[in-house]
Amino acid sequence: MSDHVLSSKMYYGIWIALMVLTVVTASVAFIDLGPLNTVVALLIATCKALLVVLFFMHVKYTSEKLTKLVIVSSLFWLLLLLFLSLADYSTRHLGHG
Amino acid sequence: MATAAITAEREHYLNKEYGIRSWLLTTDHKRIALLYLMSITFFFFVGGFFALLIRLELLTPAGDLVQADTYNKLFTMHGMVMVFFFLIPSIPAVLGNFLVPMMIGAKDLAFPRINLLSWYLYIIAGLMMLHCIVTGGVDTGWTFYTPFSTAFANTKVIEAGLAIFVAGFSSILTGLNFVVTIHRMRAPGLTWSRLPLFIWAHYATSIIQLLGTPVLAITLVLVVFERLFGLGIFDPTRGGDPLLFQHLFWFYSHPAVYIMILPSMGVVAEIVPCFSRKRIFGYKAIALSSIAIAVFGFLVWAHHMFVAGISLYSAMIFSILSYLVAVPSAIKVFNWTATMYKGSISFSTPMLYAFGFIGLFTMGGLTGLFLAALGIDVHVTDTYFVVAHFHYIMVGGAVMGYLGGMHFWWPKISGRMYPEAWGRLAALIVFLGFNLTFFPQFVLGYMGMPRRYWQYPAEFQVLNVMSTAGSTILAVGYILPMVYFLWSMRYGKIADDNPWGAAGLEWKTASPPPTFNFEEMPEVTWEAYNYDEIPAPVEVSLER
Amino acid sequence: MFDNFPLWPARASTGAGNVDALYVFLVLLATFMSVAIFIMIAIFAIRYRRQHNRHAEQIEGSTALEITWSVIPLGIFMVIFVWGALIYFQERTPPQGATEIYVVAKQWMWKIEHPEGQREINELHVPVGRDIKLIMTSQDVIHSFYIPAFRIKQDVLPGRYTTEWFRATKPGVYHLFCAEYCGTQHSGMIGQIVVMEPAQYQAWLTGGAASGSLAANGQSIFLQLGCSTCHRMDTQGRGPNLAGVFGKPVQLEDGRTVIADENYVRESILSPSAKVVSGFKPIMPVFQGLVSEDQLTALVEYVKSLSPQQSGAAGTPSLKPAGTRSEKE
Amino acid sequence: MSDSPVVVEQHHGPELRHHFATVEQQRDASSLGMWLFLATEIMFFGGMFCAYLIYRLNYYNEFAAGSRSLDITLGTVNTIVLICSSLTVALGVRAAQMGKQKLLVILLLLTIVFGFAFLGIKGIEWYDKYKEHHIPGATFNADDIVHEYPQIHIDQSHEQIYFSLYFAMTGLHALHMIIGIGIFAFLTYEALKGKYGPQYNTPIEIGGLYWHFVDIIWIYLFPLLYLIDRKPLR
Repeated sequence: MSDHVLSSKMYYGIWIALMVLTVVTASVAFIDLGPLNTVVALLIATCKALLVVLFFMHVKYTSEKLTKLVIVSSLFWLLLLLFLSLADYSTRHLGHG
Repeated sequence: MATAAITAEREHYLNKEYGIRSWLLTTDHKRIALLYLMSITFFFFVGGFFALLIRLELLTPAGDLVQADTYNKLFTMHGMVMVFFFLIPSIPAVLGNFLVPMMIGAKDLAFPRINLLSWYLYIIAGLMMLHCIVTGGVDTGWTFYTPFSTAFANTKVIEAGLAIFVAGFSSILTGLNFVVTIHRMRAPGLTWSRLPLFIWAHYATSIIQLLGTPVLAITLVLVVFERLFGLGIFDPTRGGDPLLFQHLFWFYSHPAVYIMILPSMGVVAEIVPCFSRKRIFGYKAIALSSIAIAVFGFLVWAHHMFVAGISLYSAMIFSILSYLVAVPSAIKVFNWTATMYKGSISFSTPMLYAFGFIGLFTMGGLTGLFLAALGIDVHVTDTYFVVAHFHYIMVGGAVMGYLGGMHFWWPKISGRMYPEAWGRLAALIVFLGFNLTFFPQFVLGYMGMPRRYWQYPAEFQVLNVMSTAGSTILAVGYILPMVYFLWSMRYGKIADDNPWGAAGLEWKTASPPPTFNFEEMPEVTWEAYNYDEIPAPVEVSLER
Repeated sequence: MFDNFPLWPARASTGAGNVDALYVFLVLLATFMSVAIFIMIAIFAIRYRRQHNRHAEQIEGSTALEITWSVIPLGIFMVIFVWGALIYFQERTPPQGATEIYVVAKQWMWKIEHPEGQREINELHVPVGRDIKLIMTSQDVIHSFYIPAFRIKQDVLPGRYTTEWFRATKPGVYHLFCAEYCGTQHSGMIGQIVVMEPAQYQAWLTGGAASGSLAANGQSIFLQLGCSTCHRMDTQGRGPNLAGVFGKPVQLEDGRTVIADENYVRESILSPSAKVVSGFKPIMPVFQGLVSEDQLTALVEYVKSLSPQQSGAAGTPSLKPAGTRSEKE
Repeated sequence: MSDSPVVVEQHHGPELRHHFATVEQQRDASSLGMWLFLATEIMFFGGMFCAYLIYRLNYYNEFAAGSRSLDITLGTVNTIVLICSSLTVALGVRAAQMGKQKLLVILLLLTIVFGFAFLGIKGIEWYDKYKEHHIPGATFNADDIVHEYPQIHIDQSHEQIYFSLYFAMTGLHALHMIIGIGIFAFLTYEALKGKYGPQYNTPIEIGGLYWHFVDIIWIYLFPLLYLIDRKPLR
């Protein structure tokens, strides 16, 4: 696992990146990008989440494949829930009451 | 528990410490397994009592034994108690708890204190459920369908929901413990391809517990919030969609069926090779099919909703996916059967239960094909056909496997043999009673008798009488083992360390095992189910 | 009431035969498979029972065999899927020109309204040989309209319409059950489907004390509630002219297009601002809680009657353009 | 437990539990356990994300208007507070690894302070909602929102669904924060006793994983709840 200690500079770097992204996402929301607003907001959120997972939670530095497997499979299951539910909701208007 | 006669020579987990504290504060997985055994047995008989009352009410077409409201509470609490307080913890929390560390050559589960915590959570949940039952009960059906449960039922929905929430927490912690233990605590040399199939089955089960249960938890939380604060997420009068509740509910509750049946399949995969003296046929296929069932099981939930008002197209998607999950189940059945080919087959009690399991699970699985077929499902869903189908899976499958496993490992757990003749008799009674109870319900269902009916048209009576008659036989079949298991703890023959000549690490230690399972930590150099290398034992005699 | 064979439900609709055919196929298949497995187990158990002079022969597995018994079932499963899906598609696609009957469910009774104005409770009279489409909604919890003799069932939901259809083939009296648990008297929420010869049915229709057709009822409610002050039969009204609207695509304020089907009309009455027609202001008052399900049914039927060519053939669903949302609730 | 017949007390600290062979095995097990727990947490919040997704697609106007009625300044500040707390947690793990006991305690305390700050700000926001009658239930009233945006069509009951999800999501997130503060209070107590150092810091590490996870949930809740539609109205 994360036996080697990471430098504190890197932690500050990640922190600054997270702060900047927060300000960016709050400001971009006021610009009209059409449907892209949602996309951008979620992309930035995902970038922030990735930074936290990879660096603060040390996933980038772990030799353990299992941790990554756990993360990926839980996200996969979440997407199963979302997409298969949407499969119903997005096709209901096609009729057949 | 154990008597002084045998404890003089050897110390083991049962006689190491005495007193109530040594049990209630234990972190020994074997003792926790016994705590679970006692608590789930209690709930099994509570649920069974409700079942008998239901069957008695249905003896006549008129609603004459109990009031309609009482009847509704009976089937609701029968479902909740049996599903959440018996079936889901049954094999994992009792046999799994006892055996998983031993089968992989570990001293204990990875988190012994969390293991104890999960038993306490179960007990808290159980007490909440009991309190709910004695102070008025709940009448929503175990499915909690909205808006009935949120806006119309005036029974103890919140309490029942919270009880199941807590029980779910307990189930999650058990699953988490198993996954970590299986990954991190295996004995040297015990590679994944050498793991007993019981372990594979529990691994798959744990995946479902970990990823499915939280969705049920949040769904119940939302139902509780809706009742307490009037949120309106599932309330159609305020723009909510009651079908969203059903989607979220079945996302857990369909895979939950596999939480019940997969461990049972694991038990059968241990019993069949042992009593056939054979390596298991197609180890890899059975192992991977457990994982496949765990994954595919999450893709099929809306087949419970074909007439609920979901879109035509999503119904078709879920129907075709439902057939995918049938394939790994079919593989298992064929491979177990093939394992017996050219074996040396013994008719000991555990094997009789395994026969029963294979037969009844096959019928339950095949009638599942009916329900996944859209056109048939429209007619038979919400009728007794469904009731019969899931009892074939959950009682014919899961409970048969559980009883088979209890007999198979009882010598290891208690250090005593149960009376073999009584064991075989009970297995036969359970099999006959079960079929008499539930087979007529398939016919009733196709004739159109809806489920959860307190009174019914007269032409359904003959079949209902058969079913009720069967249920009393079934009750005898379930009480018998409890009686002779208790009897055997004092009077049973002392068991050898390995009375069945079985493979597997749990048989390489003493019966009952010492507190840390092994006197010497094992190292595995052999493949699983090496029955070609183990001599068959002398047949257990039928005396007594 | 029932056939002589008491273990089989009556078969009294055009669709029932199809369901029975697949069911019989599945019963044969399941019996064959179960018996095959049982016989195999029995043969192995007896032929290879434990004897002192014989040892087990070790067989590790056979990939060819395992693939065979995975692929063949999968093939059979796909046949069942297609067969079942075809029946389901048919069951959920009401034919053009079906007679539309409204069903309102409540704890614990079925209220039924014929287009001619006849009202029934827990009874539904229909003629033989005519396509009947049921348009159903619930006032409280989820119910399910189940006619075993027709092999059809559909949950009845609060807050929206669901439909099912049938064509009866045999006169008689058949069970109507509520199949979705709905509270104390769930098992009492039953009734009868009375299938009659067309002539008798006509007599029954005229014999009853009909209070004007459903659409006419709707019209009087329409006037009573003052809808007609805005929804005028010309282009001068503050609301859209409703003539000829039903079943057609409607352009909305926010650019979307929806089909004006039963659920859209229903939603537009209860929650008018949700989908405002392009070019109009959201000034219509909300009628949620002000009109009963019965009145709502009549209003929908009235709006429908303003589009004669659409009436009785409401919105052939498969023709609806993609990308619209009409069943919001 | 310590008087087990098989385990000869090996030369390891008291933190190694009897049933593990090595400290590494124990730490790997704990870490995997926490990751699996986080996986269940994803599915727990996942149920609400699913409800959110479906209602947002159907009731976009109400969701956008509800989102506008939230205080974006407080929301952003709260995001920043949580990010800062994540930094102190990450630095805390590092301090433990390096054996800097004092620094560790300070960083843990800072984390707790940030945690309370977040909850305080959240409380202010909820109180505002209470004053505006935007709490779902009998007293819910969104007239102000309806009047504020005459140009879009807002259904009060659909607006209530937005606020139902808002309170369910932020409420359960806040509950996780409270549990996190409890965990960190315990860790601080243990750290004060000097329990953690380069040899043994697993509790700090897995406690940190939990805290970061709660932070990530907020990272998603912030745009999903506050930033649905902030652009100028047409």
